[in-house]
Amino acid sequence: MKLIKKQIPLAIVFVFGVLTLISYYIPHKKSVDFMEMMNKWENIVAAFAFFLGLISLFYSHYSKIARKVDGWGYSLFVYIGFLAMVVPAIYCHGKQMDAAGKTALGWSFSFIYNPLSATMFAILAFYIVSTAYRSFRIKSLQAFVLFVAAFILILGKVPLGQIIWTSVLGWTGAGVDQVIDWIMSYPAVAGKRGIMIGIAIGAVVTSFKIIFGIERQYMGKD
Amino acid sequence: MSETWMIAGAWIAAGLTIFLFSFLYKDNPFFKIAEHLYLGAGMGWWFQVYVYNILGPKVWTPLVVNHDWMVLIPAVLGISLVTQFIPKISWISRYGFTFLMGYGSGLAIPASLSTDFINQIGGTIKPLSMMASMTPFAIFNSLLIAFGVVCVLFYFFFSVEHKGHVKTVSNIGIYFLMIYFGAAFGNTVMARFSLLYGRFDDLYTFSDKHYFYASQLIMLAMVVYFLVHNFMGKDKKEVTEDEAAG
Amino acid sequence: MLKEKLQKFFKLDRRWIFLLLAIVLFAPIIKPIGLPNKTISRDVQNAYTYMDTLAPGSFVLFSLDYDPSTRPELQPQAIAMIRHAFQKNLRVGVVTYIAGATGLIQQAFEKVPKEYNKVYGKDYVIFPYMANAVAVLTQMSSDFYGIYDKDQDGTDARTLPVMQGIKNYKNMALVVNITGTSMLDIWVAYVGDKYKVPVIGGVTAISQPGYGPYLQTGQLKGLIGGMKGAAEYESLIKQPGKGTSGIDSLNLAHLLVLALILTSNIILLIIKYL
Amino acid sequence: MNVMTKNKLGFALVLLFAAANTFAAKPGPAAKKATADPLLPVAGLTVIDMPYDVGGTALLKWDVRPSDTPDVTYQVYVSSLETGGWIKAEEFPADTRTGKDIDLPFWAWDTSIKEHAVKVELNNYYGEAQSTGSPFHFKVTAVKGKNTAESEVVSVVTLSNWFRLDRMNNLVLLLILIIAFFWAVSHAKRKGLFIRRIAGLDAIDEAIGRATEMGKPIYYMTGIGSMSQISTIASAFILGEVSKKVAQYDSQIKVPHYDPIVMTVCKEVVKQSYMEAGRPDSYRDDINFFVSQDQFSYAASVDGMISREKPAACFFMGYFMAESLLLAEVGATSGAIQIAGTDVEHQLPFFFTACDYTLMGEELYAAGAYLSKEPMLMSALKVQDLGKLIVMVSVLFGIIFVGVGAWRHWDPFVQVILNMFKAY
Repeated sequence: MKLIKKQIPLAIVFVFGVLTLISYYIPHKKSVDFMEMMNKWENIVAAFAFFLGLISLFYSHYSKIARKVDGWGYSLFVYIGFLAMVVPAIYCHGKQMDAAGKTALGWSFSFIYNPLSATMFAILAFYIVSTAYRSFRIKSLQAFVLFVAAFILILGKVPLGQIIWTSVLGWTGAGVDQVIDWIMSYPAVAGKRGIMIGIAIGAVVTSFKIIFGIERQYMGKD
Repeated sequence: MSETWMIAGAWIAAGLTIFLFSFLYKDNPFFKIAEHLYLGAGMGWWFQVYVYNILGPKVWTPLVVNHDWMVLIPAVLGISLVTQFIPKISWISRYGFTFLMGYGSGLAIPASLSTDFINQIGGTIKPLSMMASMTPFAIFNSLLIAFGVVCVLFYFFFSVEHKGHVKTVSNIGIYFLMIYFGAAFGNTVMARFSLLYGRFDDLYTFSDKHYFYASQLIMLAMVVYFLVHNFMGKDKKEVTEDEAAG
Repeated sequence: MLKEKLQKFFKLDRRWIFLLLAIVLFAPIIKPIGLPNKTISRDVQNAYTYMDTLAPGSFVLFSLDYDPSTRPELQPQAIAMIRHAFQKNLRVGVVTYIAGATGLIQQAFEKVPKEYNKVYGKDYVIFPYMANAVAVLTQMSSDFYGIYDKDQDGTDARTLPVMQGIKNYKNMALVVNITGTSMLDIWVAYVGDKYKVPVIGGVTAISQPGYGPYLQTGQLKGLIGGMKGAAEYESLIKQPGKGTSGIDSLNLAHLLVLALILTSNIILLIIKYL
Repeated sequence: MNVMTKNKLGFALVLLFAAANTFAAKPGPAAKKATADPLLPVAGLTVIDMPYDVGGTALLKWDVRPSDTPDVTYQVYVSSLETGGWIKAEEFPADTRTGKDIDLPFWAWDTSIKEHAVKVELNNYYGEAQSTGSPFHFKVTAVKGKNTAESEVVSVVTLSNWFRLDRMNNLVLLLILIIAFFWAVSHAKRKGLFIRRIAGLDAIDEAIGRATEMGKPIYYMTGIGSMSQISTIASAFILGEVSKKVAQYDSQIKVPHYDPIVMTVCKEVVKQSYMEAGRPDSYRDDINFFVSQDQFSYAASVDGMISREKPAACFFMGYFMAESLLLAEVGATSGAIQIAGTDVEHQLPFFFTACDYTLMGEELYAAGAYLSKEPMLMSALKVQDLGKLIVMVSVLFGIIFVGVGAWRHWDPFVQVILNMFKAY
């Protein structure tokens, strides 16, 4: 029992990990085909996993409705939203456009899904301002550096800011464009590169731990 | 697409947009409706993407039309995940996700080594290969990057206690991180504002007479709702206001 | 007393900030203010000049590859450039490799051609969305109609007056690619360099700095970056549009952020040292 | 390594020419004699299979001559037929495209400027299937004004190769790290392992304590990554340690998920933690629950939950994109202690400004070792430090060597260093 519950899954990790790893160094057609297949397999597994999520979602909102918990009425909208996308999709076979223009799915996309996601994304604009108001306070030298970098970048991005820079700091001879360019291509790159190298090495070691089965907490016990 | 549908669409889009924005003021039933609708619509959207782009062409067609039985392997691995719902045999789902983890780890190793490791070292030292034709300022800049990278890496040293010189160097590293964070933050502001501008522009479009003043009317309805709500629940108001203000 | 008041301002209900931001972003949409714009940047000027000096009747291929998420920045650029092309009586063909762009292209061509009395099929043509851009771009180098045998309405593309004499890239005077993805790199690498077709790009403000090298080497004839670039182009063709009102909004919003973080720091100083 | 490569190349050449000689015997069309300036056909034309690739690409080489001026153009023709069927594949000025222009490192390629080197990708002209494994013929024409001079015809069969010699630097680095890894893991000892303080992780206790005191839940977000992403794996590990503590304190934790597979894994992880903490009775299956697999609807729903429930603490560990600030700002306003950690470097600024503690990049991966103090994981951290040391040393010496080399114009030496630190 332990074999099929634990050893085989660990073997799967090891085999697929090593095969994927070595095919990076093998240019042969066989290895290219293998990677293509793995890619496809991953897509397919993920697609099935999506149903796992869908069932969980439906089940949890169904039980809210069935048990009539507080605000169960809202759960109905989950189903309405789902049908509003899926029914048109089935009706026009997943195509957003046809010869006559927008299909029903295209309509659902541009008047339901897109406003919702674009608005959620746009709310970030509000949050970025309130975060800036709260956290760009110069309480230490480090906070000062953070503040200055952000301030210059925000100032220099718009024409009005550039005009302000020229009239206040024009005598330095450095345009705000040049300053931004310098920050983005030197000190900021150093910071980013340091993080990236650290991440790369951390990712490699973590992957070793997974492939060689040293870290296996994710499998649970028994 | 007929005109009626366009106008209906405008009303729905304007409504959903304003409902979501109302969360900025405070949580309210309209936001909850939009939120739940979005939950369903989001899953619905991806449902049709998966069905028409993956399950159709990559599973159904190969299996039924081309009899490519290899596809059964990932399909079975995928289905194994669903055993999660039956606690007794939920361990079967391990077959599915261990495959993904193995594949992901195998992919991550060489990719991280090449792009984020070797190439980043190369990128740091390469500018100096122009040494002969560089201005002193350019040399300084290249050295600054190298110095910064080393300092930041010192900050990430785990098995060495950060005191004495190590502490000094890793502190300098923190300053480079701060510059990066500040710059990256400032650099994103414009893109986010543009997005918001886009939403407002849409609302403005929908406020046209052609759409029967969709934006204004919905906006007005929301304001009336909040006024009435505040007026009716005067006693409860204190609490919610304070909490929302945070 | 003052300190207490300031403390209170410090913990300002953030919803006031939200309201302010909404006002400064929304007001210019209703009534563009026309805040002073700095001088036209070199890359936008180059793009304008290149298009402006094309002979009337030249064929310009627009590859409009952006979806609703980058629309606010890129649609104004596209509209300004299309207007310019129509002003100069150039022939316009539109292709796209992003599925989400089709609706936006439709939107752009609903109004603009009418302003210049341009007729579909004679002065401009829109081709349907194609997946797999690299393959399509390579294919087009030998035979344009091998890929696009029909336009978006299903009409045989060869018979359209606008396509007369166009067989491949050699017959095109210019490619304009406006995109929020890496499509511009693909156009430059697979078409611009290989077949010596001039390429002009339009990109978001965030990705703009990355194209510096292409401009230096002349692989790009010009570049329009973000809302600012769109506003500059609009001022060049003397047709203020969404870019101009957009840059007003952005100007004000950025200043608002700066004012807010400055105030919060000044208050911090006063509380600390007074 | 250089010698080995040359041998390999030589071997390939011998093999190919055995096949090619049959065609080489056939003389190419005689060059038209130019009246004034004699334009000679190219000399020393050879063609081989392009090494280290999947196939379908041929590599032509011929000698660089003094007469290769910009006004001379070379045209490369390819054909799959024994006679005729020529297609023009390349055309370029004669003073360009030498061995230097092919982007391969010194250990895999002879970057000689004494030879022209041109790659011809056959699948641009012939089908994918045909371009590997069947014979192709090539000729090169020199063109100057109206004069042309055609070379003899050479032939090759392209192959699918078995090793990316150009990626040797990557492989060597990988092997060093694997050896170090196994050495570290097998020498893991309980004693004498030090790990520096990570403030964000020390705050976990504080956060859980606060939640227990206030009787409010803890929210733990695993991000929008899939289970194959390293940050998600690290996040699942931290979740294990956090939920162990939550179980001990008898506090409450909620884990809303974006990816169903991550949810599956996290259920196992949390269940085991509750068992290890000796509280299997407090474990409920709905600790982990699925929200949505759509980025922003996930953010909208979780925002709604946070603003309604006002959790005492929020954890954001894993892979995050634009929703980072959407979630963290709502958490901050609702008064939660927030601890974030991600390896998406461009989202770090937002977590850093909106959260109380932020694990930056690699710190997220180290968290597992830090929290569990398990010797094996702790010694794996040493490998990470070794990697950073390699970078520091490489950067230091790289800069000195390249700087001095470039200053003194030792070009080949500089190229050697640069090749070593370039990914192919």
